[in-house]
Amino acid sequence: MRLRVLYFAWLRERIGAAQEELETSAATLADLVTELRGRSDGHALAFADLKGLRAAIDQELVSFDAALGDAREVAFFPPMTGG
Amino acid sequence: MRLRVLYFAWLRERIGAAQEELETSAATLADLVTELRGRSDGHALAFADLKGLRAAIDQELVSFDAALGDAREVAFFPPMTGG
Amino acid sequence: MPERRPEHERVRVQAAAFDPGQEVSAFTAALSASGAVVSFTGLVRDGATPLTAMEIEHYPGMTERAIAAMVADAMARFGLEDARVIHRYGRLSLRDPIMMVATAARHRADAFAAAEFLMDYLKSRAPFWKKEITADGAAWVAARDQDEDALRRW
Amino acid sequence: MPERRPEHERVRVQAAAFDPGQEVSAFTAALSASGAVVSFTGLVRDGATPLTAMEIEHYPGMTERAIAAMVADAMARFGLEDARVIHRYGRLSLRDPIMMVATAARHRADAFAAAEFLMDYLKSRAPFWKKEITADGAAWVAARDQDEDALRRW
Repeated sequence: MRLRVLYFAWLRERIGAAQEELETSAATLADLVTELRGRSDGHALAFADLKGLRAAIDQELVSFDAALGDAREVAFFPPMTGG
Repeated sequence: MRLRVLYFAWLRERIGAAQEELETSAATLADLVTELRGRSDGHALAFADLKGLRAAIDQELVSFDAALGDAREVAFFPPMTGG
Repeated sequence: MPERRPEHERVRVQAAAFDPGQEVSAFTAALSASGAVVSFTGLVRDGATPLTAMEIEHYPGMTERAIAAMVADAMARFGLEDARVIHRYGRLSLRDPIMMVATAARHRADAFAAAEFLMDYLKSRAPFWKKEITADGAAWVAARDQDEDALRRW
Repeated sequence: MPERRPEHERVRVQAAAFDPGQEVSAFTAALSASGAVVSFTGLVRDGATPLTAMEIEHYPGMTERAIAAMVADAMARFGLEDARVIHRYGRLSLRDPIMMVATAARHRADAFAAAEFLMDYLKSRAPFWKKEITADGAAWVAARDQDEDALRRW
């Protein structure tokens, strides 16, 4: 499955990219994270602790056990600080 | 004691005057009300039931058992509906 | 915190119309330490019967004193940088702004709480009386028990 | 109640500055059935260290969707006549308005509750991230536990 992965805030800075296009067969978001950790030291560091992270599939906030299904866009970011 | 008495809203309409100057020896607001009831049928009607009324002495909200002391201005009115 | 504005400049009781948006702009522009500004505007609206006009009677002198005391209380209680209360009296038309409250604090919880506190006190403790004029005649607005009850939360 | 404004006109996510007072005026002028309008404005303010600037990053597309969903939820839950959310992104200066919320309802309790509901959700569920730039460098603002806790009351 072809996927666009987006990173925001300090996650983006740590990984050194705002987005990546990749091919994956991951079934869940947690599986995808395991794959992403292997891509670089920056990725490994960024995804070291999921407790401080949030994720969205196709622009909807989800938990890390969510199935990827036919997702086209996945995003990872720290807790939001809007308002 | 010389006193200015003010009336507001439906109390003013029922009494037919916005203010009166009067001489009184009433010790408390309740005593003053008893005197005022005797002034006219309109007064008697206006002061028939104190439960729905509020009062102020020298522009401070008080209860009907308040002493008049050296008050110069007393006001009677229905519950406020500002805001 | 900058030097505080004198209490009397925070309260305006007037017959003239005002623009709540303009007031919010002026209020906000004068702030220096706040992160949160809350405003409340009360508008004349129809009740069960379509409204022709609203007449608001007040107790000149006591009104300003009572509101200034509420504002001083809110400033201290919620650590506000500034607050503003404007309240009209006289004859108003449908949709006219009747009054407004603005509050400014570092954090939103204090700004919201202070605005609600001021509204609750203005409703039941500021000497204003509203009269609704409709095609059926004129009637004084009755105080609502829930407005009196609202004071108990503070 | 008049015909309702489409959801997307109620939400603006923009780099451009805006004037909260002007927005309150426009919002209020378009109402027909409300007696209560509440506005909240968030301003850039200094933290422990004096601020040089604030940078706000957002997730284009998801931001608008997430806020539109919150607004629709607030409209239904509190029976609002109208609501408005404006939120900036990009580089902001000290005292700039960051965002605002406006709500309109027949009674004040609903207008206040809806504004607080929207603020609580915007803080923790709209994809914005703030970075503070000071003389010491740049640092991402950390989410506060109390902002997450605030959602539990709804």
